[in-house]
Amino acid sequence: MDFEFTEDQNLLAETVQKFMAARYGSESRRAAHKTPGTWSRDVWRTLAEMGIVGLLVPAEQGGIDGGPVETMLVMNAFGAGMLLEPYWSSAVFATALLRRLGGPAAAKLLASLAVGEHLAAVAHAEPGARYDDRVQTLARKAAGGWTLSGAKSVVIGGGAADTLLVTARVQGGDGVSVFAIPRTAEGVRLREYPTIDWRGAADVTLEDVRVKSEALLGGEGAAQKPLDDAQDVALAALCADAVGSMKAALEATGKYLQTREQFGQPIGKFQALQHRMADMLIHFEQAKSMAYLAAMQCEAPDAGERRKAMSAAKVVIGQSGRYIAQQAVQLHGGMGMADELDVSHYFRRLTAHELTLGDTDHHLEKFAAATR
Amino acid sequence: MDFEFTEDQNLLAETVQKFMAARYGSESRRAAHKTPGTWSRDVWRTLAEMGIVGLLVPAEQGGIDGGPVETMLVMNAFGAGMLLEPYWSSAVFATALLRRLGGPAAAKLLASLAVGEHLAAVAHAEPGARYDDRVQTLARKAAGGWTLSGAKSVVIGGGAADTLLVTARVQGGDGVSVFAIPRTAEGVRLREYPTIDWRGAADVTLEDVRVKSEALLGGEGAAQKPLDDAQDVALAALCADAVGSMKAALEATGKYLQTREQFGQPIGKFQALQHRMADMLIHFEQAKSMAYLAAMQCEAPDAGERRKAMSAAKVVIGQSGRYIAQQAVQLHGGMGMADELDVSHYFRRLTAHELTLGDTDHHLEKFAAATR
Amino acid sequence: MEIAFTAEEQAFQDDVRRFLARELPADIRDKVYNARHLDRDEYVRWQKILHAKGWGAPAWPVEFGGPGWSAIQQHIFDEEMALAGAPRTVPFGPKMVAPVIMKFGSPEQQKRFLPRIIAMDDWWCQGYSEAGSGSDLASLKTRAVRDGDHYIVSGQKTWTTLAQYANWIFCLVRTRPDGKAQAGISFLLIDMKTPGVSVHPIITLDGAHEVNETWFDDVRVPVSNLVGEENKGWTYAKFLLGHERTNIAGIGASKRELQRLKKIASTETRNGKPLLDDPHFASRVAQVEIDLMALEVTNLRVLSAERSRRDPGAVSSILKIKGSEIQQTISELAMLAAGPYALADVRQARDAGGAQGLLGPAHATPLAATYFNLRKTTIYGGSNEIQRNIIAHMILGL
Amino acid sequence: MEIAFTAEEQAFQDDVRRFLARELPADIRDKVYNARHLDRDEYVRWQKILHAKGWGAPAWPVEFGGPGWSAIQQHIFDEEMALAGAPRTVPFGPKMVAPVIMKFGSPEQQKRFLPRIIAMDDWWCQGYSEAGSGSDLASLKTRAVRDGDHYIVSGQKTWTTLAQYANWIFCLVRTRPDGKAQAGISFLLIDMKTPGVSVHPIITLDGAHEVNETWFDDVRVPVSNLVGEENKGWTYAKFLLGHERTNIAGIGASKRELQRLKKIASTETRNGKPLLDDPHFASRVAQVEIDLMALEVTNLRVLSAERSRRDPGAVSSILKIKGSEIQQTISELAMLAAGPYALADVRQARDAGGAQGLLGPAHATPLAATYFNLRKTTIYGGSNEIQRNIIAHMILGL
Repeated sequence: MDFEFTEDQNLLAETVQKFMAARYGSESRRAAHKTPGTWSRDVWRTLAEMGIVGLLVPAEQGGIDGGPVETMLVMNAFGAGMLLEPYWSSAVFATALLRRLGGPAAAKLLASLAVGEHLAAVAHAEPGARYDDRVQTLARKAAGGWTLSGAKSVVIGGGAADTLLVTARVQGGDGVSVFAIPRTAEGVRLREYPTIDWRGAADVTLEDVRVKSEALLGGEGAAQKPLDDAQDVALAALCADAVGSMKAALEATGKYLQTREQFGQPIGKFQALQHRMADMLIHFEQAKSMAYLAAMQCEAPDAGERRKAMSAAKVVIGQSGRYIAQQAVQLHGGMGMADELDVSHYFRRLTAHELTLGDTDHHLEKFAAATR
Repeated sequence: MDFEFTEDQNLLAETVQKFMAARYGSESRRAAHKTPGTWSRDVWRTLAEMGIVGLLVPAEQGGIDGGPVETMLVMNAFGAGMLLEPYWSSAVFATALLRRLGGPAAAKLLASLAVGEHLAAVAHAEPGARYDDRVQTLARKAAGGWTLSGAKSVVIGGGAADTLLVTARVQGGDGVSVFAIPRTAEGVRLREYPTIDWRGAADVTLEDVRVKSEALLGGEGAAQKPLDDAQDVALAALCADAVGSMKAALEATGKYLQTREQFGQPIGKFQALQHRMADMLIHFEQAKSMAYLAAMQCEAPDAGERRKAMSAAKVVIGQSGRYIAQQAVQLHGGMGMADELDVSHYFRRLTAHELTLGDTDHHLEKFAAATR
Repeated sequence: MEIAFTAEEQAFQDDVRRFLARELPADIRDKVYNARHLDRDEYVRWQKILHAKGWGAPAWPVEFGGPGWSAIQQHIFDEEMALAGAPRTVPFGPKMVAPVIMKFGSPEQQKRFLPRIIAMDDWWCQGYSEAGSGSDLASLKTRAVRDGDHYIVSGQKTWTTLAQYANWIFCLVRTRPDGKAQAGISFLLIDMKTPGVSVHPIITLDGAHEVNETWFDDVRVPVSNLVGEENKGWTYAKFLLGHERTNIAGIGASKRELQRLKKIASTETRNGKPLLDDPHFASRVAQVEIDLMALEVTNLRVLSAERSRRDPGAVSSILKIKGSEIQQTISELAMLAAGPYALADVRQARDAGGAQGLLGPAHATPLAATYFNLRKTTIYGGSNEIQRNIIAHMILGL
Repeated sequence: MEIAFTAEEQAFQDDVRRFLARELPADIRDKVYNARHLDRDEYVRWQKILHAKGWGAPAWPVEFGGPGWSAIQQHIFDEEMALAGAPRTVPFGPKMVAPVIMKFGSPEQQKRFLPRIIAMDDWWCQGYSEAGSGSDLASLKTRAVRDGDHYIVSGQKTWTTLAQYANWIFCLVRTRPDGKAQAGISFLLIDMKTPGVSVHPIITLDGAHEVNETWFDDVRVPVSNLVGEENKGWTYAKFLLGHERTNIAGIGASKRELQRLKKIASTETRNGKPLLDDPHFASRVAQVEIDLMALEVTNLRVLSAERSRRDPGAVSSILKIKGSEIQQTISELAMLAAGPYALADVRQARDAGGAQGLLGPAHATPLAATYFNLRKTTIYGGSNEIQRNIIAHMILGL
């Protein structure tokens, strides 16, 4: 048992933190979100040059073959600095899925992702399915390839993606398959919009979209396990992002309590507010612990243990994120409501996380089912 | 719409409060609970002379024909003074049931209850049934009467009762029936014990207990509605008892905060404790409102509206009682743990209420079902 | 004791319902039902309809144009308005500055301002808070210096709600810089068209422009716009605070929003069933519905006590705390009910012409913004922390 | 980063498990599993078994008879003990007075007391709190006046846990009445058989006799029983407070009680199904299990930081707050799981020979009493309010 980071890991964390401080201040983020859904290809290229975009890509495809702990450290920094670029959706979720699907087409895609010129997004959830795996998008065999029809909703990073990794059922077959579909393919329609935390998402409709045979990644009907595995990697990364935001919101609130004066003293001298901050800290420490656990367990071979750890992590992250976000705003008083202060942005980002990959109730139920 | 009490009601409340203050001090209650399950026939007779025992008995049977509002006022005082006598079980629950069952045998019993020489208890819940209406006790027709067999668990006031109002199913018939069974009947076995708040309860087994025809009260298989109606009257009374205890616990805690000094000042000057007390008061006011509502609605003809109000009341009473009891102990510090202080007794009584006639979760579910 | 309304109260309720069914414009009602922001004109249009009926200011005495209703009638009116989807009353004119003018203003001020308030010919906003003085209001710094028949006002007010629509503002200003903070404050009425007044938008958590900073740069205000006596403004502010707290619990609006939540939760599905039938979610909805039931009774108890002229105590702090918490909980549950669809940002969805452009249901888009917006309810009007202080000091004697 | 134990740690864990399976008496284990109070002899019997194995004081240095374990080994040991149903360590001797004697006591005191502590030949209790000084410990009033080679001690201590079993007590006493409160306190060891010492039971919320008042009526204590220097007792008390906080989270015991809760909830039924399958109840159990998982990782993080000699901060306050809340929640859920059966008072049930006399299941009877008893956990050892003060001051710098 060991909770220490390696020297390389510490170095990675520092590097990303420094990058965020230097290139990604509050001002440039604010400028970006004046044009909703906007992200910077410049920032993306820099992250690619630093090797961060290819963090989870195998060395053979030009990546640096990092693991969940490295991802956690990077996401901590992105959560604290509220990165708007589609890192989580492309460099974590889609990359993890491609890696687990395997095969030459996926390898080729991974290589193009690593250099930062190409982006991908997983298009899995469907209208009305809520947080459940309910795939009704249909793939039919056609001459020299496949024809896909269906709809995908709230595809995070969908607008930025050059390739959509679309889950579908093959007509007459069992199980879920994944198809790599260029966003420019005929019959693909994207409706882009910003999410409540100014990242981008898209609703996608597929109308008789024709793709070649090699668009099918991994075995036909064999994508459920790769998808589950990649989702857990993405979930761990999301937890780490949330913990980064929580820490920053906590620090901002602490600073505000120390400096804001009312009734002739810093409001941090009021015991009721001190205890609120203490509870926020307790929530934060518990969340941090669960982000650690999620990173350590998201690739665990024992599916039952992994399910428990991942759902437990999402529950704690959800509840801690909610408490810290709400109380950070509350303790800032009127200023907490102002878009001008970062604390309102952390509130939005933490709320967005609650609505991603299953909310607290969803995972509380999954956990209960896994421990029964 | 009107939340005022009549002059008579105010007078009744004062009378009972005065009685509790004079005859039922902390000391005499403590003396009583040194012998667990003990209650005083003396106190009972006095309450009978005052007309309180016959509060819900019709005037024709020598009672004063009171209603739920009068019951609420009386139970407020009993909750504040923590009466140990089986008033709720005999003078409220059993009396309300007898009244609703009707007929000459019930009328005779009511008359004997009103004078205070005779007590009754409803024996309804069965082992393993939790808080549900699941009656497996069986009544078979026999020459000139009935033979009953079955088991009843945690019959509140069972040990004090001269007559048990036993719910049973008639063999081959539908629905629930109520039988008046003398505790001395052959085949009746009572195991008495005190409840966690020093009132008495009993587990009852019936082995081929033979009773006469007139032991059946109300129509055969027709007792479900009278039982439901009486349970709602009893539930409203229980809410009022709880509100009385909450008020007293709140006042005791307020007094303690004003007098107990630590770090050179009354601990009531610490803002975190002030806010805790404010939350306790909010809980109390909400609980008081729901006890009012329960009293006003427990005899409402619209079953749906009544179900909603009664279950909502039990939920609020349960949650408020829990919060106030726990925080009253917590704010008293070590002293809150001492049997010597009344606050620990309020804690026990409020806990007992949570476990009676369905707990908070039970009623939350019933409410949700009633509003769907 | 009787929970039901009397026959007279029921008849009144029927009257109000009939009026609302007939007179409330459908376009306004739909906006309210869907939690969309109203325009200035929509507020004014509705107020003029109410005023025409003689119901423009339910709480005002008859002499100033009020309908002469009892506390319970006012409660019934407020609740029916909210349930029907009528716009909330913009409180700054009729509920805030008007009672002060009635009680402390000169006959000239009463004659000049009150008729224009009830007809909404003027839109008022409130100049109390400053950047440095939130909960500690008495530390305010905006100065008013006497210069002949005028005060010269300089300073900045913040959180001036809907100041962008307003042509008048009532302000607390400092007229004596020394001595006890509370003792040097005056209550001033300022025409916002006066040179030197400027309004600067504040964008809030929900992305909306609802509040502002209002700056005063050597603004000349006639001395005739002083309410009551100089340096007595703190007394008037406290009067105002204690006076107009009806409907502080917001029962009617919460009931309407609860219905909306249930509608959403019966449309959305979980594990193939309506979300409202999911035991988890059902119990959360049940919990807030129960809390609201209890608060409604608590509110009625206060009304009843007011009617019988007994002091309901600082109990309005309780109504404020629970009322705001319930509002927040309902809005949060509605957002959670919509699930991933709530991730879409409302402004963009609106730009795309409502939610039609997206795959999700139409009800989903404004939910997160409403949840964000209502975080303000535990902060404004005396934060819930301040309310707990009040309860501890005033009711509990701690 | 690695959550799994190393091969060495696993081997150690196996050792401990084998030992416990072999040596823990079944009668004691059954009492612990059923949350019944242990007798003095049962505690002593088990401690002597541990001591014979060389595991009598896991945290002690080797020189005084400790096994020389790492922090993680101690953690593994504590957890396995709790899961196996071993009695909790009575902390007052080995975990409280012993470290003070090791650090500040004379060689004579070390030789005299430490071997009898590890062998449990002496039973120690703690004389800190007084009726007037709870959270504000430094305001204590028990006096010790020098008289030749003795101190004359007079005063009253309260909340002396299991003093009815103890033959020694360590006390904070006032040896200088003037000056700063903290500066006049000394740390004294008192033989409870000395004339003038008397123990008076306090019955607690749960009806049990676990704590006492201990009175000192002109008790003559040899000066050789003073630890360290006169008037330096506050320093030693603070050292003690900061020193022995391992296992403060009580993870092992909570895991055991969670298992018990699940067992009860799978026996009890609701709507004809096991209660544990009821969505409501299942989610409550899941919630506390998740909180416990998170606290376990937090606890391991602290251990890991201690091993690498980085300061874990005032984080033990976090462990104490969450640990006690989780204990309370589990005990409350267990009581609720038993439903109406939990209404039976445990003492009476015990008098009737366990629960056999009643119709309910055997598991139901002690549940309410355990719930009552554990209310103490958020009060003692520095109430959770005091812990939040510590977090605010020490970690957050407020």
